[in-house]
This record gives sequence, C-alpha cells and structure tokens, in this order.
Amino acid sequence: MTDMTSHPGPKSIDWTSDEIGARVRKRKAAENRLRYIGLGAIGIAFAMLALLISSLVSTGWQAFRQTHVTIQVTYTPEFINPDNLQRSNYRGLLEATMLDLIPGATNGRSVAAILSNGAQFTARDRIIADPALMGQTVTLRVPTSDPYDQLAKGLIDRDTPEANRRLKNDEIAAFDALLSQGVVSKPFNWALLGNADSRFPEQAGLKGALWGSFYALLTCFLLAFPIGIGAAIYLEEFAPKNKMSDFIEVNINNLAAVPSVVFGLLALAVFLGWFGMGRSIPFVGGMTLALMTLPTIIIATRAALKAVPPSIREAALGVGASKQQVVFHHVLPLAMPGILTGTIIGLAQALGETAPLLLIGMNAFVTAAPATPFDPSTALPTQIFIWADSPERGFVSRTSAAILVLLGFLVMMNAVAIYLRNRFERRW
Amino acid sequence: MTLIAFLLLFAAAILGYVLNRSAARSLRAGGAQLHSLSTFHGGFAALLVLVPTFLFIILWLLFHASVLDRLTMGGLPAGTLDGLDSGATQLILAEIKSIAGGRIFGSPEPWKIEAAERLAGYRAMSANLMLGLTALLALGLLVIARRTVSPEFRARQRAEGIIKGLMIFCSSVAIFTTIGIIASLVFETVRFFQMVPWHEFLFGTTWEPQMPIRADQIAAEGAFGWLPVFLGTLVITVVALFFAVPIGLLSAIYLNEFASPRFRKFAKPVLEVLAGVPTVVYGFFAVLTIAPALRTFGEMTGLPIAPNTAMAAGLVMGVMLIPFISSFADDALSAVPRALRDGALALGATRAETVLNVLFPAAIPGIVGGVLLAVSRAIGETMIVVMAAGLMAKMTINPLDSVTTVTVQIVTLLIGDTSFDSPKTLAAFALGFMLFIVTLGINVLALRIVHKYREIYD
Amino acid sequence: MNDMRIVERTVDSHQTKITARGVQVYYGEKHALKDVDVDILDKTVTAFIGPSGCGKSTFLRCLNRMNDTVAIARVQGDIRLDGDDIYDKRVDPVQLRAKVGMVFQKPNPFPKSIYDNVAYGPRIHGLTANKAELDAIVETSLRKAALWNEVKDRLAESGTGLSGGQQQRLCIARAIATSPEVLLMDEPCSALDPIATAQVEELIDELRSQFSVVIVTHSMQQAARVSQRTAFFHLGNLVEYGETGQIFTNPKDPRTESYITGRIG
Amino acid sequence: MNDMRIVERTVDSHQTKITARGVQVYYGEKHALKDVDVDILDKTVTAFIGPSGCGKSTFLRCLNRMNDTVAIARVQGDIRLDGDDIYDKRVDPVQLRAKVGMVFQKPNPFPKSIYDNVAYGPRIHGLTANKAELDAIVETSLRKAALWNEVKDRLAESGTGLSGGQQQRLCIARAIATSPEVLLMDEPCSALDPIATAQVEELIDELRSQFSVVIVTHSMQQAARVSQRTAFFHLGNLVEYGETGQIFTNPKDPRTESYITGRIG
Amino acid sequence: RDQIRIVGSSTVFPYTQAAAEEFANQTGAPAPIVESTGTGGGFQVFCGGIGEGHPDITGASRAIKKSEFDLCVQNGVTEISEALIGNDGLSMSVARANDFDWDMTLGEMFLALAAEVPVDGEWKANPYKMWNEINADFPATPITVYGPPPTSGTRDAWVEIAMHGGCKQLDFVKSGGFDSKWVNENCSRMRTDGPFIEAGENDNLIVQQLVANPNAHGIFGYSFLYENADKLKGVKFGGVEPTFDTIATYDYPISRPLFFYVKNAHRGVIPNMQEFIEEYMSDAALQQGGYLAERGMTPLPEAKMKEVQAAVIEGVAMSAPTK
Ligand SMILES: Nc1ncnc2c1ncn2[C@@H]1O[C@H](COP(=O)(O)OP(=O)(O)OP(=O)(O)O)[C@@H](O)[C@H]1O
Ligand SMILES: Nc1ncnc2c1ncn2[C@@H]1O[C@H](COP(=O)(O)OP(=O)(O)OP(=O)(O)O)[C@@H](O)[C@H]1O
Ligand SMILES: [Mg+2]
Ligand SMILES: [Mg+2]
Ligand SMILES: O=P([O-])([O-])[O-]
Repeated sequence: MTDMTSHPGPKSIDWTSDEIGARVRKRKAAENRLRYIGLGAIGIAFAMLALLISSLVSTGWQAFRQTHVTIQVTYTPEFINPDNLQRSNYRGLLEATMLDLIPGATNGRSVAAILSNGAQFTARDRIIADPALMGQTVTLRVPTSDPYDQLAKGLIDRDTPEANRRLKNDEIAAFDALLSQGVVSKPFNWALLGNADSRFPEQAGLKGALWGSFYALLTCFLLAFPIGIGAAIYLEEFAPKNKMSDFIEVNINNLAAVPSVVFGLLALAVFLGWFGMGRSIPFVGGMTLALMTLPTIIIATRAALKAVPPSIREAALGVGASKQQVVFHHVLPLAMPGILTGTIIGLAQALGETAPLLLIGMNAFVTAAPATPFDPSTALPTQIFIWADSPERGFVSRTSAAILVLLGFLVMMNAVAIYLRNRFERRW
Repeated sequence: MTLIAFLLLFAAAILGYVLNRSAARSLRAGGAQLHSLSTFHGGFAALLVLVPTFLFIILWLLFHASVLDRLTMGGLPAGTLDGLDSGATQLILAEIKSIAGGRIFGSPEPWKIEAAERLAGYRAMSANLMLGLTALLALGLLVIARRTVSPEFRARQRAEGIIKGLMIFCSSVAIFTTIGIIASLVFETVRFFQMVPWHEFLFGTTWEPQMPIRADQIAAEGAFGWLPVFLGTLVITVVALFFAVPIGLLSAIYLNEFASPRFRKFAKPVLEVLAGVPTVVYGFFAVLTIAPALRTFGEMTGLPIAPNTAMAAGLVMGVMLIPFISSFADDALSAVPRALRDGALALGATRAETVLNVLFPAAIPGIVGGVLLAVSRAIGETMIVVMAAGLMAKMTINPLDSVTTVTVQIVTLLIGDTSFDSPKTLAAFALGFMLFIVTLGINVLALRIVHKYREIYD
Repeated sequence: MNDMRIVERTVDSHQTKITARGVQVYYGEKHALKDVDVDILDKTVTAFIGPSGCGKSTFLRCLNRMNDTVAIARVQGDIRLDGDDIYDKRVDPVQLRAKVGMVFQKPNPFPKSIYDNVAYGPRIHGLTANKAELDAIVETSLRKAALWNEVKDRLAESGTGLSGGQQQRLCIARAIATSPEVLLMDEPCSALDPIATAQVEELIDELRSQFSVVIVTHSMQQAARVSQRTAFFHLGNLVEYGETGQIFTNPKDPRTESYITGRIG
Repeated sequence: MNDMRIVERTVDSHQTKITARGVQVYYGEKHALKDVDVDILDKTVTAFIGPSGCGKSTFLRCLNRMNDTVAIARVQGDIRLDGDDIYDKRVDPVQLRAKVGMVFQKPNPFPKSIYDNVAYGPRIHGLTANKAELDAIVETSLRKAALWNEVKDRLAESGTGLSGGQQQRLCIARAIATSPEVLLMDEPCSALDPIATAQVEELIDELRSQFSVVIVTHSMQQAARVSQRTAFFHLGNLVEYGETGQIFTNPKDPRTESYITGRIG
Repeated sequence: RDQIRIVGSSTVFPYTQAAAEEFANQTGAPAPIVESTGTGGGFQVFCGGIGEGHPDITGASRAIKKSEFDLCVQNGVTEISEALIGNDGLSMSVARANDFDWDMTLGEMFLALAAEVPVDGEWKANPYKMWNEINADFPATPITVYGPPPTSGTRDAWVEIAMHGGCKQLDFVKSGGFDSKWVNENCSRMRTDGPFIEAGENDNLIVQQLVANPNAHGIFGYSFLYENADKLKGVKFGGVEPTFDTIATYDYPISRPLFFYVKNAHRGVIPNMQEFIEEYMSDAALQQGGYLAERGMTPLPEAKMKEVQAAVIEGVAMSAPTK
C-alpha cells in the first residue's frame, strides 16, 4: 500500500493540446467513417433490393393488366344444342360473333384467335348457368389471347418486318378494328390472383400456387417453430453440457449447410417412400421445408437464449422459480426478438426455396387450387420456375409479376412476426 | 372424421385441465397444503391426455389405410390373386378403391364390387373405431389424471417432466434428421468408393462425371476428382462472404448504433426481404444483370472475364445472405445490457469504439451464429449457382473464371437420368458427404472460437 | 418497540436452521471458500462480515444452491436445512429456493413492471387465490421494503427504470413476497440512504420473529444493530463465528480484531 | 499526511469547474429533477446526498451527458464546464465524457479481462506510447483503487468473475485510468468494506489535489469525511448546497436537518 | 387417386399441359397433374411399377431406349403404348442485333462446338476460338454458344442429331471410313474450354442472354425461337431456316420426334384415363392448326397421324425397342 506512491499517478491530460486534438479528430473521423460506411452498406443492400424490385416491376407491371374485348354473343341454335350444352360448338359461335364484329374479316379462325382460348368456356358456363339465355344476346367481356395482349400493351413492335413478328399485318388490322370500336379495355388482371395455372398466359393465375405456398408454409411453421424452439431450449438450457451436446450442436449447425436438394432427397425417401404420401402435396412440401428451416430456427433461438444475461436467470431462480419457469417466463420472452428473426428468415427462405420442392413433385401443372393441404398443387417458387421456362411471351411479365406477388406474400407473412419482434424488443 | 377426433382430443385436454384444477382448488380450499399449484395439476392432466392421444391418432392415421388395404385384399375370393405380381395386385386394389369411392367405369367383375363394398364398410368402421378408441383413451387418461390429484402429488415436476420429454422429442427430430442425412450420405458414399477408389476422388483434379449410365448412352468416360468442384464452391463462398459479411455487419452496426429507431424498424424488415427472394430470381439477376455488367467491365478494362463467372454468382449470393448477418448481428447487439454500453461511453469512447470494442465482443455468439448460417447457406445454395456459375469443373481460384460447385454437381447428377447403381449418381452422395465433412470442420472451428472468445456479461 | 427488541435479543435459544460442515467452493482453479463450518439459527439474524472478496457472497449462494448456476463453481461439503442435506440428489433446488429466498448484491429486477416483479414469486408458488390477495401481498411487500410510497403510482412501469436504491428495495420486496423460511440478503442496504436503511433493518428485525435471516454487510454498525450472531470471513476462511456482541466486543481471533478496528481489509 | 489534508480543506478558494443552472430532467412524464442550480468547484470534492430516488444519479448523469443514452430522458437547463455549455450542439459528448469520468452505481465491468477493463480508456485516448506505460497505468490505477493485491495474479481473467466489491473497485480503477478532470462517482463505496472504503476515500482525497470529484453517497459520515461541499437533494429538488461543515452542523433548510438527523428518507 | 398423373420431358410438357387443360375444360373432370421431370427422369418413375403410386403417362422428347423399356418390363410395366405426337425443331439462334446472315453447315457447327475435331488431318482438341477460323466468311467474333446441360433431352437430341450429323459430314470422317460406333465414341462430347457454355435448363434464360450479348448463339427448342422471332433469328443450316414448314418436311436437318407413353395397365383403372388419351390424340389437338400446333409443335403428316391415333386409342402395346 505504501508502494503506491512510488508509481507515477495518471498524469493529467491537456485536452486542448494539439496531440490530443489530432487524436480526437482522428477518432471522430473514424466514428464518422463507420457511420457512413454503415450507411453505405445499408445503401448497397437497399440498392440491390431496389434494383431487383424495379427490374421486376418494370417487366412485371404489365401483367397486372389484361386486355379484354367486350363482345355480344347470341346463343343461336345454329351453334348451340340445348340438349348438350356442355359440348356445343362455342368456338363456332365466337367465330361468328367476331366475324360480325370486324368489318371485312373473312377468316373466322383467325379473328376468333384474338380471344382467349378460355372465351368459349366463359360463353358455355354462362348458358349452362342459365339455360333460359338460349336465343338471347349477352354481353361478355373476355380476355384477349396473349399475342394480342402483347400488342395492346405495345410489347410487339409494329415496325419490325412482318416476317419477324408474332402477329401478321392482317391480324393487327383486325385488332385495330376492334380498338377503333372501343370494345377493347385493359382492366386489372384479376385472373392473375384468382385463377389457378393455365397453359394460356391470359388465363394463368397464381391462386393454386398461393394456396399451395400458404399450406406448405403453414405446415412448415407449425412444425418448425415449436420443434425448433423446443429443441433449442432443451439443448441450450437443459441438456447436460458435455462433448455429446457440443457434438449435437455442431451437427445441427451443420444441417444448415446441407444443400436443399438433399433435404428433397430425404423427403423423397422418407415421406414419399416409407410413409407413402403423395407427390405434389403441400403438406409434404411443408414437412420438407420444415426440415430445412429447423436448423435456422434452432441456431437463432440458441443464440438468443445465450444472450440473455445471467442476472435475470438468477433473479428468477432466487425467488424459487423452476428451471422451466425461468425459461418460459423470463428467458424466452427476452430471447423472442432473436427467435423471431430466425423464424422470419427461415420462413422467408422456405418460401423462396425451389430445389427440394422439385424433387417431391411440386413443380406440377395443376389447374385447380388445392382445397386442403393434401391436394396436389404447386407453390409460388415452383410456379415461377415453370412460368420462367414457358415459351409464351406473356409469361415473361407474369413471371416477374409472380415474383412480386411472392414478395408481397413474404412481406405480409413477416409483418406479424416483425410486429411481435418490435414489441418484444427491449434494451435493458 | 379426423377433425372430429382432434376436436375430441382438445376438448378432453381442456376438460382434464379444468377438472384437475378445480379438484386441486377445492382441496386447497379445504385447507390442504398442496405441493403444486392447481394450474399445474390442470396442466398435468391436459398434457397427460393430450400427448398419448395425439400420438395415437397420428399413428392411426399413418397406418390405418394399409391395414384396411390388407384386410380388403385378404378377403378376396381364394385364388383371385394367384400368380399376380405386386403391381397387378396394386392395380386391383386401386380399382376397388375407385369403385368404393363411387367412380365405376366399365363393368367390373362382381367380386371387385363386393370387395369395394367391403372396403367401404371397413372404412366407415375404421373411422368409428378411431373415434371410439380416441374417446376411450382420452377418457381413461382423464380418469387416471383425475386420480392423481392429491396434496402430495408433484404435479409441477410431472408436468415439467412431460414438457421436457416433448422438448427432448423436438431435439431428436433435429438429431434424427441429421442422422438420416448422414446415414444416407454415408451409405451411398461407401458404395461409391467401392466403384471409384477414394484417393482418386479425394486427390483427383479432373471432374467429368458424365459417364454413360446406360449401355446405349453416349458420353465420355467419367473422371471423379472432387478437388476442382470443391475449389469452385470455395471460390464462390468466399466471394459471397466477402460481400455479405462486411455489408451485413456494418448494416447491423449502423442500425443498432447510429440509425434512428424509426429507420431501424423500417430497414431491418426490408433487408429481410432479401432472404426471401426466390433463389431462381437471384439466378436470373446474376445472369442477366450482374454478369453482363461484369463482362462490360471486363471489356473496358481488358480483364479476361468469363461469361459465367464465379464473381457474378458469388456477389448475388452475397446479396441474399446480407439479412442473415445483419439481422442476427443486430439482435445480438441489442441484447447486450445497457450498463455495458454506458460503461464504455462514460469512458469517453465514441459510439464506434463502444460498439466495436465492447458490444461486439459481447455479442459474438449471436453474430457468429448468423455468420455461420450465412456460410452454410452459401455452401449449400444451389439454384443461383446452377444458373449463374456454369457446370465446368476447373482447377482455378480465379473468381473471374467460370467454376462449378458441389451443389450444382449434386443437382445435375441427381436430376434427370439417374440410376442408383452408377458411380455417376453415387458421386453426388460422395460430394454431399464431403460437403458435410467440410462444413462440420468449419462448425467445429467456429464453436471453438466462440467458446474461446465468448464474453459472458453481467 | 426498542424495548421489545432488547428483550428478544437476549432470548437466544433457537434451533439450528442450517448447518454447514466443511464447505469448500472452487471457481475453476480458485479456491474461494475453505472448509467453512457454520450453524445458522432459526429466528435469528446472522451477519456475515469480512473484507471484499473474502467469500461472503459465495457462501450465501451455497445456502440456496445458486452456485449451481455458475458453470465453473464446484461446491463440496455438507449443508443441511432442517437436517436435510440440500445437496442431496433428491432435493429439488427449486423448492429449496422457495424456502430460502435471496436478495442479490447487484439489484437485478426483471425487465417487467414493478407490480409483476413483486407478484412473480407469489404467482408461481400459488400463494394467493385471487387478484385482491395478490394486490395485498404486493402492497405489503413494497411497504415493508419501504418502496410503496415512491412507486404506488407507477406500478405498471418497468422495474428497470428505477433508481439504484429503488431497484434494491424492489428486489427486497420481491424476495419477501414469498415469505421464505430463510432469507439471504447480500448487502441489502448498500444503495440505501440512512432512513431507508433503518426501515429495512426494521423489516429484518420483524422478519426475525418468524424466519431466519442471513445478511451480508460491510457496515459493522449495521451488523451490530441488526444481527444476533456474526460470522467473520477472511480470504475464504471462516475466521470466527459467534454472538454479535461477543464478536464486536471481544473477538477471539486477532484477524477479527484487526478487521473490526479497521486494520485489515 | 493528515495534516496536509486539513490544511487543504481549509483552502477553499477554487474556481468553479461546472455551473448548472435551471436543470430539469424528465423521464417521459416523470419530472425527476426540478430546477437545479449548482456550482461545482475545481479541486474540490462535492458530495451529493439525499434519500434514494431523489435524483442524485440523474443529476450526475447530466454532468457528462450520460442521460443522452436514455431514450425517454429529456434534459433542460444550462450546464457549463469551464464556461462552455456542454449541451451545446458543437460539443462532442465523447470528449466531454473523456474529461468527465464516471463510476456507476451498479458496477458494470466489461466482460473482458481485468487488465483490458482498466486499459480500455487509456487505449482509446492514446494515453500511452507503449505496453510498458500501459502496464504502469493499469497497475497504478488498480493500486489506487485498492484492488491490485487481489487481482495481480489474475489480470487475464474476466472482470465479471469478480466479487461485488471487487467489481466496484475495478470500475473505479477503470475510471481513473484516464485521469479525467472531473470524476463523478455514484456510490463508489457501497459494496466495500471499511478498509477498502478508507482506501478509496484516500484516493478521492488525492485526486482532489488535481481534479474535481463529485461523489454520491448515502453515508453521512463519508460525505463529512471526504467532501468539502455537500448538496442535499430531496424529491428532485436541490434543497441546500454549501460547505460540508455548514451543511452538517448548521443546515439552513429544515428538510436537510431532518434528513441528517435521520427523520426523513 | 382422382387425377391422372403425367411426368416426363420438359419439351413435351407444354403440349401435355395444353391437352390436360383442354380436357378439363371440355369435360369438367379434374385436370391431370403434369410434372416436368425431363425425359430420362420421366422414364425412371414411369417404369417404377404399376399401381396408384406410379404415373400413368410419361412424355419423351426421344424414343424410349431399350434399357428403359427393360426397366419397365422388369418392374411389371409390360404393356406400353407409344404415342408419336409431332416434331420439334432444335434451333441455334442469335439476336437480331447481330447483322450477319448466319448460314452454316452442320460440319462447321461441329467444328465450333465439339471437344475434339480434326486439325491438319489429326483428331485433337478443338483449337478454334473465333468463327472466322472455321470459315473465313464468318465474322471475326469469338465463338460463344449457350446450350443445354447434359441432363436435358434437348442436349441428347442435339448431340445425336446435330453433332453426329456434323461429324459425319467432315471429310476427315468420310474419308477415314469410320463407322457410326466410332462417331458415337468420338463425336459426342461438347467442348469444355469455354466457347460452349452449359446454361442450365431454362431456355428463356438463354433467350435473354442472347439479347444481352448479340455475339452469342444459343441452342434451344424451336418454340422459343418462334415466340421470340422479333428479337432472335435462327441460324440456317445448309441454307434452310427453321420454320414450321421446314421442320415438318425434315428439310431443316435438326428436328426430333415427340412422344408420350401410356401405361396400358392403368386404363380403365385410373378414372378418365382413356378419355384423356382420346383428347390428347384427337384431331383438334394434333392436326395442322390444332391447339398443340398453336403452342409450337410441328404436326405429323395426316396419314401418319391417323395411324398413330388409331393405335394409341386402341391401346396397342409397343414392342421392345431394338436400341
Ligand atoms: N430510466 C428511467 N426511467 C424512468 N424513471 C427513472 C429512470 N431512472 C430514474 N428514474 C426515476 O427518477 C427518479 C430519480 O432517480 P435517480 O436514479 O436519479 O435517483 P437517485 O437519487 O440516484 O436514487 P438512488 O440513491 O436510489 O440511486 C426516481 O424516482 C426514479 O424512479
Ligand atoms: N464467477 C466467478 N468466477 C471466478 N471467480 C469468482 C467468481 N465469483 C467470485 N469469484 C471470486 O471468489 C472470491 C470470493 O468472491 P465473493 O463474491 O464470494 O466475495 P464477497 O465476499 O462477496 O466480496 P464482496 O464483498 O466484494 O462482494 C473472490 O476472489 C472472487 O474474485
Ligand atoms: Mg459479494
Ligand atoms: Mg442512484
Ligand atoms: O426435358 P427434356 O425434353 O429435355 O428431356
């Protein structure tokens, strides 16, 4: 104690000295650097996102509108057999209608091709619903087929030589005739959200994929969230800490690095092979995605649990809370933001994942939306995958639109989790 | 029917909860000193009913169909199935099922119709039986649970025991997934090494696995040296991380330290959208936006840049990985108690110094968790590289060259023409296995680092 | 009141509540507590004194097995509560801690509302049948901890938004809300002003009529005021243990004397 | 040495270091500090006393703008260090805090090694040219904080593995390692035994020869022992401020008197 | 199982989709579920066995191989109907922004893309990097060709038809007297040194890459060229441009037949199976101007079509292929 004096005390510092001043400036500069680099980093990330989204929007926005033609259809006995409404000659009916509509048109097939292939079924369904329409005239607004939709949206350049064009001069002329009559409109493309998949771009929609993704994600969430948290809590809080638990931890971390195809293979072998579940089933897809999401949630949860300060645990233990009470009452709520982050990211990833779904057959062409999680369907990413590889031009914009819809789905899905995360978040 | 069974199950669980809790309450009201809270008595009853009955329903659902099938087929007139192989039997079964489902076409033999009727009967019976058994089981468990209510009964311990059991079950799901994956990988890898010598695989520097898998297919002889493929993975992963880790960490630091709370609340979820963009889309982005940009850059500077570069794939993958790092790191930084932040600030540390020197080390486990996830994703990511990196295996570490990765090879080897006894297909598993080993190594290392540098606060 | 105190203080024929024999604690390599033998009496206040870092908190934490939560801590020896070995495998540390409450040296309120902080113990132990009873417990506990007046209008605010001393009192209120049989208090008055200190001391004295209280303190005066028995620790050893009066007036060990007279630290 | 002290104590013609005028602090709705005017002199120890929760820590935290870090805190009024408004926009809180050091009420060692805890300040301020100098600063600081002997063999161990009192001294060592011009100490001796307390008080006295020290304490004795000036806070008001001797022997305000004589808390 | 399940070629996929959708619209029955697994992958599952768990139909952009047929037989799938539905041209395309009028022989194409080519009378690694090294009339731009990966049937077809065809045109091969076995062994590898880039399974992606890089060529099915005729033009081989007509007449040298295969054991067991096959084989679908042709398929000559229709609807089982 006496030797204290033998040491020089901390000398007082002249904060105004140049040396210190320079240093302070340097540190300030370093701080500002960090701030601006950080801002720059976020800026880059945002820019990437903006670039992605704007490129999607620039091609995809067109898909949110669809060219329609309003036609007057008269159900005459010439084409319609009242005894077999299901299989009457609606094609002929439409051809006749279009020939009437377009002055000077002679080729019925060609002008009827302006209308979507689905138009005949619209006409059919209308009269089947109300057989009393026989002999009467109804007004129908039907989508045009894809090439004309492209034309109406200006995506077909009229200046290219005719030979290089998807639509020939006479076809364009016929369509222009319709335009001049004011029967062409471009309303919001409800089919994009309300229809299931179709071979025809103008009729193709995402309803099936949306439901498929919804069911798959729901299954994935219901399995992965509780199981992931349960596993993480057990491993972090209850399992004895030894070589074995380290080994398990490493292996679970490692699971995150397993290529997603391999999960697909596992699902193929176990769910489809052993349990004999069907192909293309959202429920199976959800289970597969759950296997994939599990490690993300477990890792996030464990990290979040680790971050809760020991003093909180001590406080609870000190009043006689059991270990589970400590965890469920105190630690888990404090760890919730981290857990939700893991869940958000895990589910986001699951939502966008394609490869494992290919292996269990969710890249199928299904024209009906699934009514339950056990009906065959596609999912959004696989639908995008299919559309992206379709030759029809209309699918180019629809692919982008589908991606935008997926992102919208993602944002909606995450909104709840993000709201919860903000509520749980506290700095102490 | 299943729905009713589940409803029954939940009703029974709730009933158990209410019954036991009120029983415990009345005991307590009668002046007894109960070991556990009445809610624990209730909770124990609910769990006791819930878990076994749930298990029962699941098992029933899994196995009842095959039992019914067997019953139906077993009840066919003797000799009908003689000489038929399993496929044909299957078809008969399918037809019987169709008939039972009311879809009759053609004129099926009478014995099929009879069997279909029987099947329909079994089905109805099975459904009723399941309901009955569920009810019985739930009731029995209710009674058992109700009997446990006594002052000495350690309901808390029992309930916690069940919950712990459930958590162990959860862990085992993860563990069994791992085991499943390891087992399948190991099994096929061993078979692969019976066909291709391991040293050729491990130390070979040419990878040309497109060997014929059918006698009549035309392709080159296979060469299975995994080094170039592995190198490709390495290059792309490194590029991705070089991009994602600094951007992610810096974003997290900015969000946590410098950004206004409102900006932070907005920016974090926005960044998280990056994780959910389908990888196919990133693939397009890499090929159509980044790669041409790089190529133009190459033409301007005279750098030899391949049309499909590791760089393009890596950069785009990096974009995808940003939120893994930024969000995890942000959470970990937020979790550090304020007292520590105050301690550093009070010493005259700038916020930059505070976050870098004090908060960051304290938040290491969470941050490393995020980075590890990002590494894992980078290594395991498939679609982006399939589309953007190419398929040619080259011994190169030049990120401007085109490379291929382990995952790309796995996918190309497994999709399309496959046959599970050709080294070509098995090579995919060997690759997967090697990938597993490598990432295992990375994870062990990371765990060590975390253990070593982890700073336990408070 | 003072008279009563004096009367009670002389009555000292209580039963032992806790017996500790040969307690050793290691933190990793560090031998923090060396072979400590102590009998803690029922309905008595026992004070632990000794220089900082001598092992007082460590010993306290042995008594309700809080050291279980420190990964590197190893506890040896025999500690019995009412004759039962508390380190026995069959003993549930949870129930032990419900009986042996603790106030920590560093105040550690939950990041919950003030009300919930206090109500937490009674809730998990099911001490109340309804909200009114719980309210009552919360109020009495806060009153006893001399905090009620300051927080009665802000019970819903977070416990972490209190001043240092308020947090400390909150932790005291939390600990007494469950009426533990033994209350371990690690420097409960370190952040309190004299008045609050007096109130807490009064509380301790009141508790003593029913329970056993162990208090760590650095204030000799406080030890002398509130405790009937005092243990003096030094460098991990229990140097001396006996009646408070005797320790302060007539220490047997020279180290005790030096400490009390302010010569070793 | 004692003689010197007395000599110095009488010398009281120091310059003001900090002037605070009309300081108001709100935590959200709560008005925690009401219109406080104080002059803190250079080369003087100023003690803040007052019942728990009266706003001492809050005021202390205003003096180095630590309240900036509390999201809900709002500070109004005028505080000047050496005549410069510290809440001025051009003032860099970082530099301010380098000049105005602080020891917190709850010890908050970094989860780093003991050495790094103390070395942190000197490192970021670039106070040393080489390792040897840094070692010297660390050692002196720990010695002054009366911790050196206890930790000299375990400098590489984590600061969070220390006992409560040791952590408190570590935080003191950390704060003095950068030689701040003003040192704010929020109950620096609350977890310390008498000897350690005496050592810290000695340190405070020594610091006073060069710097200004503000200390929050609940111990009237301590305030009387170490401070030359004392401020008494009550319910967010600065009730009385003056020479320590005068405050303790001849308080002007009845509340001060009640507090000192132990009647309000 | 209520729906028909169809797997197989990605090339046939759009046509099967069209038939499936038309079928569902016409009859109101549930639409078949169509999965695109690639030709080989399709046979793999198709030949897995009979019964509800296995698909009923598989599409193929080449005829079934002997080995695949054997696999089927081995698993009890003995009765298979082969339905030839039309042809598909394989095109090599380039952006319209590229103003050179590309016309080459298959031999020149081979020289540009094969791994090994004759150089000065010797068979060795392909040295050509620029088009004008192959034919002085070609522009002096680097050879950059995006093509399908080995997993796709398109690649198989390209190799078998275009590469082998080109190989056989070379003087070196013609005069060397090599047989087709030699050709098989030596002319099947695409080069791996850069100019030929395997671009993944997505043909639209190749289309967009061509637009981005006017000096690059791409290999994909004709329907993609047809849809993108305003941006792309086909390379002529031997002066013939790919069009529906030239493909149908086989004037354009690179085209391949498209098939689907029916598991006859499932007819009459899986609901609506026969009806669907009738729809797929109907005139409305297959004939000139039918809805499959509208989607880009080149129809069969009338007579051939009638013959196939009858056989498939009847359910005539195919005999084992020879190779
Ligand atoms: N972060 C905060 N949020 C809300 N109220 C606060 C916060 N910090 C302090 N207070 C309140 O402000 C008042 C003054 O608190 P302060 O910490 O200054 O008291 P103190 O004088 O230091 O008391 P003690 O001696 O107990 O530490 C108290 O009523 C306290 O509850
Ligand atoms: N978690 C820990 N890891 C390592 N060493 C520890 C730990 N906790 C305490 N120690 C050491 O054990 C010894 C006794 O610590 P303890 O906390 O019991 O002291 P104490 O008597 O309570 O002191 P104080 O009055 O300062 O609180 C000290 O030397 C301390 O450094
Ligand atoms: Mg202590
Ligand atoms: Mg305070
Ligand atoms: O899908 P493929 O037609 O390329 O086999």
